Amino acid sequence: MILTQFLVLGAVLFSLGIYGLLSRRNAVTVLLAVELMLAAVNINLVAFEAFWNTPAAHGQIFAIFVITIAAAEVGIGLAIILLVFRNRASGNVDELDLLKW
Amino acid sequence: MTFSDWLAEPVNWAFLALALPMTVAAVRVVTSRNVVHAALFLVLTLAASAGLFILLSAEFVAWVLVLVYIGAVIVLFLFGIMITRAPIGRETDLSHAGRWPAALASLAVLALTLWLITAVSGQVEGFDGPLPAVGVATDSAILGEGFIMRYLIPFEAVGFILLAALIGGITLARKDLTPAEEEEAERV
Amino acid sequence: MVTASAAAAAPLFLAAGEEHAPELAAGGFFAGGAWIMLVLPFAAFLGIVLFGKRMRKQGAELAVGAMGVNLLWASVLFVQNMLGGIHREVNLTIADIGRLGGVDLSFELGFVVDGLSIMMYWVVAFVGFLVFVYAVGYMEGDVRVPWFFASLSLFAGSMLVLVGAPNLIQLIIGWEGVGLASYLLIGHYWEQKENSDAAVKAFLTNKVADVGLILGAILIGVSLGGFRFSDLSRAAAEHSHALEGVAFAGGLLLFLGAMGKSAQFPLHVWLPDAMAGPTPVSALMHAATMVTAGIYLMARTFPLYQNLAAEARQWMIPIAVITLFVLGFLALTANDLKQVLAYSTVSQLGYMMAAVAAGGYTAGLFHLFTHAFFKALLFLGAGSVIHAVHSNNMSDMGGLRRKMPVTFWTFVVGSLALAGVIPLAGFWSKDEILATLSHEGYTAFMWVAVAGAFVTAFYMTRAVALTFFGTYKGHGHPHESPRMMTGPLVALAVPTVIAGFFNIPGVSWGPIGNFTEWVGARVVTMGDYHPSAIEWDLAAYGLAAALAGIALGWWLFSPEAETQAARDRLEIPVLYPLLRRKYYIDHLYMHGVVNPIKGPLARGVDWVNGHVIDAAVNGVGLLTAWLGRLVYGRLDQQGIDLVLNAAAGGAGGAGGRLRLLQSGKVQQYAGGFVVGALVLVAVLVIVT
Amino acid sequence: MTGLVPMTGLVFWAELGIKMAVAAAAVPAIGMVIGYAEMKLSAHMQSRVGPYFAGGRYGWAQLIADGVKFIQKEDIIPAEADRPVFKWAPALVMLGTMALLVVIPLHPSRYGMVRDLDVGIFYALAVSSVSTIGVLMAGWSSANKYSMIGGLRAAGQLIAYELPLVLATVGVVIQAGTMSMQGIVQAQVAQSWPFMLTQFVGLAIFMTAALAELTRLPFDMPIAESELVMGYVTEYSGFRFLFFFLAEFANMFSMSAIAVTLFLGGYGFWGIPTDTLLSPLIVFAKVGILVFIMIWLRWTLPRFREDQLQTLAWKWLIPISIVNIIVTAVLKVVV
Repeated sequence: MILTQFLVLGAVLFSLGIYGLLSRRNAVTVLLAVELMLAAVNINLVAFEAFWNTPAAHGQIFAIFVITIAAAEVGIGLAIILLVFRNRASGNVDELDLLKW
Repeated sequence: MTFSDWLAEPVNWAFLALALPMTVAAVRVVTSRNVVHAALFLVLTLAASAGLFILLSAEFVAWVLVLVYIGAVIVLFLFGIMITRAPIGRETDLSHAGRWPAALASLAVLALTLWLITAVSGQVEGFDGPLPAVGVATDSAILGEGFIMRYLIPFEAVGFILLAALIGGITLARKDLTPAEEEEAERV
Repeated sequence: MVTASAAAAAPLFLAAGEEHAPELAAGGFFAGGAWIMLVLPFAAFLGIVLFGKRMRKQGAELAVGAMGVNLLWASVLFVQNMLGGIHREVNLTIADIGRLGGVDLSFELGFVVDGLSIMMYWVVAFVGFLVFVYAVGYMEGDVRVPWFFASLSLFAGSMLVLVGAPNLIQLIIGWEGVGLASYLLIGHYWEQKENSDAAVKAFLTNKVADVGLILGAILIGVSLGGFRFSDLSRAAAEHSHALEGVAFAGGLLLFLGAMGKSAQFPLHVWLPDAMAGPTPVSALMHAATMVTAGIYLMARTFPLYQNLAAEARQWMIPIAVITLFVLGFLALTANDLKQVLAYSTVSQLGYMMAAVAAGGYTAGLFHLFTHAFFKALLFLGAGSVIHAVHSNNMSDMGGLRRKMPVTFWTFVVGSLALAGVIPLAGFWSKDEILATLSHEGYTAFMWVAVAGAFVTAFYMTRAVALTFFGTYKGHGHPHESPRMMTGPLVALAVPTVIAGFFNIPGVSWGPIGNFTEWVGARVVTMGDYHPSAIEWDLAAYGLAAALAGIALGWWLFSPEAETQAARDRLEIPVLYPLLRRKYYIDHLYMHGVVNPIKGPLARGVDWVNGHVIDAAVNGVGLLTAWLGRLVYGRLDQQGIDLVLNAAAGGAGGAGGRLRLLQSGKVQQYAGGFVVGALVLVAVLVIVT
Repeated sequence: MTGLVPMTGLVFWAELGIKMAVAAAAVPAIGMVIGYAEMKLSAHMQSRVGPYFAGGRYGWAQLIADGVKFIQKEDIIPAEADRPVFKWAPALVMLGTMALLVVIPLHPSRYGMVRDLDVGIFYALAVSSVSTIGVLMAGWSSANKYSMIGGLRAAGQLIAYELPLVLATVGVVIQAGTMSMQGIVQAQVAQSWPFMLTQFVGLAIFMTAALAELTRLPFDMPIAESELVMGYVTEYSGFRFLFFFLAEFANMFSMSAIAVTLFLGGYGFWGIPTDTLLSPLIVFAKVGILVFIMIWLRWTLPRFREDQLQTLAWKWLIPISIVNIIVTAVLKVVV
């Protein structure tokens, strides 16, 4: 195994995540795409950790941080979506344009 | 290293066996017409990435991923989907008209990243060599020490963020009761 | 990193002028497990906070139970220490503080078991236990009972942490814990403004003193290289060079801390106001916890004062004597029964402080010991009376001796002990203080102390007469308190009678020794003065003063005299208003500290505002107006307007187009973000 | 230090494959034994006889007959159901169950368990959470209100009780100083008393949470017959139902086995050397006790209300288990 294969895989996943982030209408699916991007980042972090092989395993520690923050982000994100859905009976991001000038 | 050399290594078959379904599942996450299916494909993607972590000897991270993501985050997603709307069958309008610019942007990101990888690969020593750390699982004690010694402050900060998220989630999602309903709730 | 250095300190003795240091044992299981006493009240606190509301007695069981265990534990230690001195010290290094003043300091927790701390453990546990039991009856049906008992446990626990502290840092932790708990308890009935004011007053007054304590701790810690009392004592006993320079300053700063907690003049103002809390709190605060903390600190650091900080003692004795005499007078005019007792506490604290400052370590502690019993007794008795008549004012009382016999008799015993009548506990301890003052050459102060004894006896007689004799002037039908409350009274009356016999000068009780030997078990011997035989002449002066006070009080406030008339007879023109207004000290603080901020300072600021700033502003204004006219006429109308109109038109047109970008759609923004990031990365790559 | 990583060499894979096959085969066997025990025990607790005729005596073959019956039955999929999700849900539940079995130590040798992982207990908790997804999938895809509500209830319940389940094990991990299952058992064997004595709070919380994770009475709101027909399994029949059925009983076994490993000393027992063939029997005996208690509770206690269930988890079990962790950690440092 070499580093490049993981980096390429991460890049592909990250691009797919960006595509989903920009193209999906449903807010939940947008969040799913964000999770995809975070997964790509985690793969990169762990792969780099395996590459540099630091004794303190910084890459893995950061991957765990990312996972934790992602959990918090999903919690808040879903709460917001729930609130929006309750108020507007729609979970589509492109209909949420109250801030439009 | 040529591609056939690479393929001769059995561990790379394992990698392919994980990475190819993973990519397919990731594509389905962002293109599936059904929200629940998208979430379930994300489960597949994450399970495969947990497998990759095990290949990379990051066993603890792999199980954290399973426990936190598959065990909790995705369940939360499904929960959220089912509470907001859970139509069975396909939805026609999951992606909107902006999908072509979005595809363009993501392709640009992909191109830039791949170009960066190739550009850097020549400059870093051992970039094309086998990964040194693979073969011995990282001792979880090292991670534990990392968390409470060197990364203590980020660790506490993350704990604080989780707390804030907890409170925020409750505050956002709870329904404001009318006075009559509140009375009702108190009586129960 | 936590490293345990939990070894029993071998009997480390340095001859501080004395050759025969007693052999001290490390103590057995009970000494090693003394930390349990420190932890139990906190466990009770947590338990009550979490589950108190659901328990039958609202959590009181937990508080009483924890205190009961502590009492048993402390009693075993007490007996062990009687039979042979114990010394053990355990330190756990919790964290490194870092380099301060050229030495590495660390934060340690632990506990110390020696003569002094065992005595304090026992007093806190004994008085605490009885007060807790009493409070179960007293607080029945009150508001927030669980929280009350939780705070009470916190109070006792913090005091034990303070008493058990082997170093200054832990002492400060306990010290602040005591302050916090007292704040909570004094303000227990916070619905009334004056109660929460009293709590704030107590807290703030103590904070002033705490500054001294903390500065002193830092000073001593830095110069000594550590905060441990044992090191401090040893260094002081050796006349350590490191300490010589800072002894005076450090000693005075620590004394400042002690002044706050032990209510020495002029920081005594919080203590009488602290009556706002429920009576059991007052009993605990005045007898075993809180106010004894300052005396304890002085006793713990006694070698410093004894050997190095002699100049500091010259400052301490006058303050203590002022406290004991001048503030005792305030009790004469107080109408509130608890306030009488509060001023008597202040006065008695003055005695203790005077003794310790004069070099009478044993005498001060012995008075602390006996005072704890009879002051707790008096407060609980007062609480019993208040519980019966629903008023704090003695003008609502009178004639209660037949209605509440148990309370009456125990209160009289307590009063006589406080007045110093032979053979009750107060007589012996006060006598030792007089002997110490006399021996150390403070003859004038000794006479003041004798006069103080007269005052004490007088106001206590007054309180007893007004409360229990004459005719009842309140409303309703008072009756004796429940057994839950009279039980502790009787239990406290016993040591009030007999505690004095444990330290009759020159008398030693076979294998168990006497009080002097019990508190003598310390890391270094104290070398203080204590009389070797009863000094009958001094004892006679003290006793005569006390009897004279009682006689005068009885004459003035005899049962036939109605209270108001009796008080009127006492209203000496200048003195009476002075005392009624507490020497105007509260006024002084109000007008001397608070009003300079409110009044003159505000006026000063106003003047500056009106004259300096306004003038400047007006000047600038005038200048600007002139400039404005110039600019408007010449530049604006003729030149700028043209440019501006063009710019505005352009901005309007551009805005009209640009606003299309603000679609409100989050994904378009995200797309912009992605493209922006791409461009940035590309630029970065190209540049590098 | 062990890991999944050094997987080179055919022997390794062959051994692993055989062990996995044994674990997979164990699921139906365990399911049948426990299922039969439940039938008989519940019958006796209600003064009935229970299965009687099948197999001659005591109705011992009842479950086999039931199994054959289930497999023969037509596999009905509702017309409105989301077919792939509906089909995969039981498999996922079963996967979580089987994956749990591989880390239960029966014997100190390397043949005593499939793999001894450095983070064994963590792995067990992680994979046990996978079944949650299966339950949600089943509930959602059935196109049935009852199933849907059952699935939602299950998700809420499983997330809520996942936390005390994980937190309750932390005390043991702190005390043993390792997360390896073998290591935890060895720690108990070495000190010659099980962690049950010090971690009794943890054991109580763990078993309560395990009952809830299994959605068994008194925590069976997701499949409450009187309210939701059968919750998320309403629409299942035939061998897919059998999967759910077996998974529940096999999960009872594996949860109890984990509790035995963590709290009851695993294969250790006073006076009996740990490396004999008795070791697995000791584990099974201890598991049997816990399983019996679970069955007993099921036929004794009434069902909780949904809000009481959440209250129990969030307001009681989680705070208590956190306090337990703090106390254990403090004692570990101090003592």
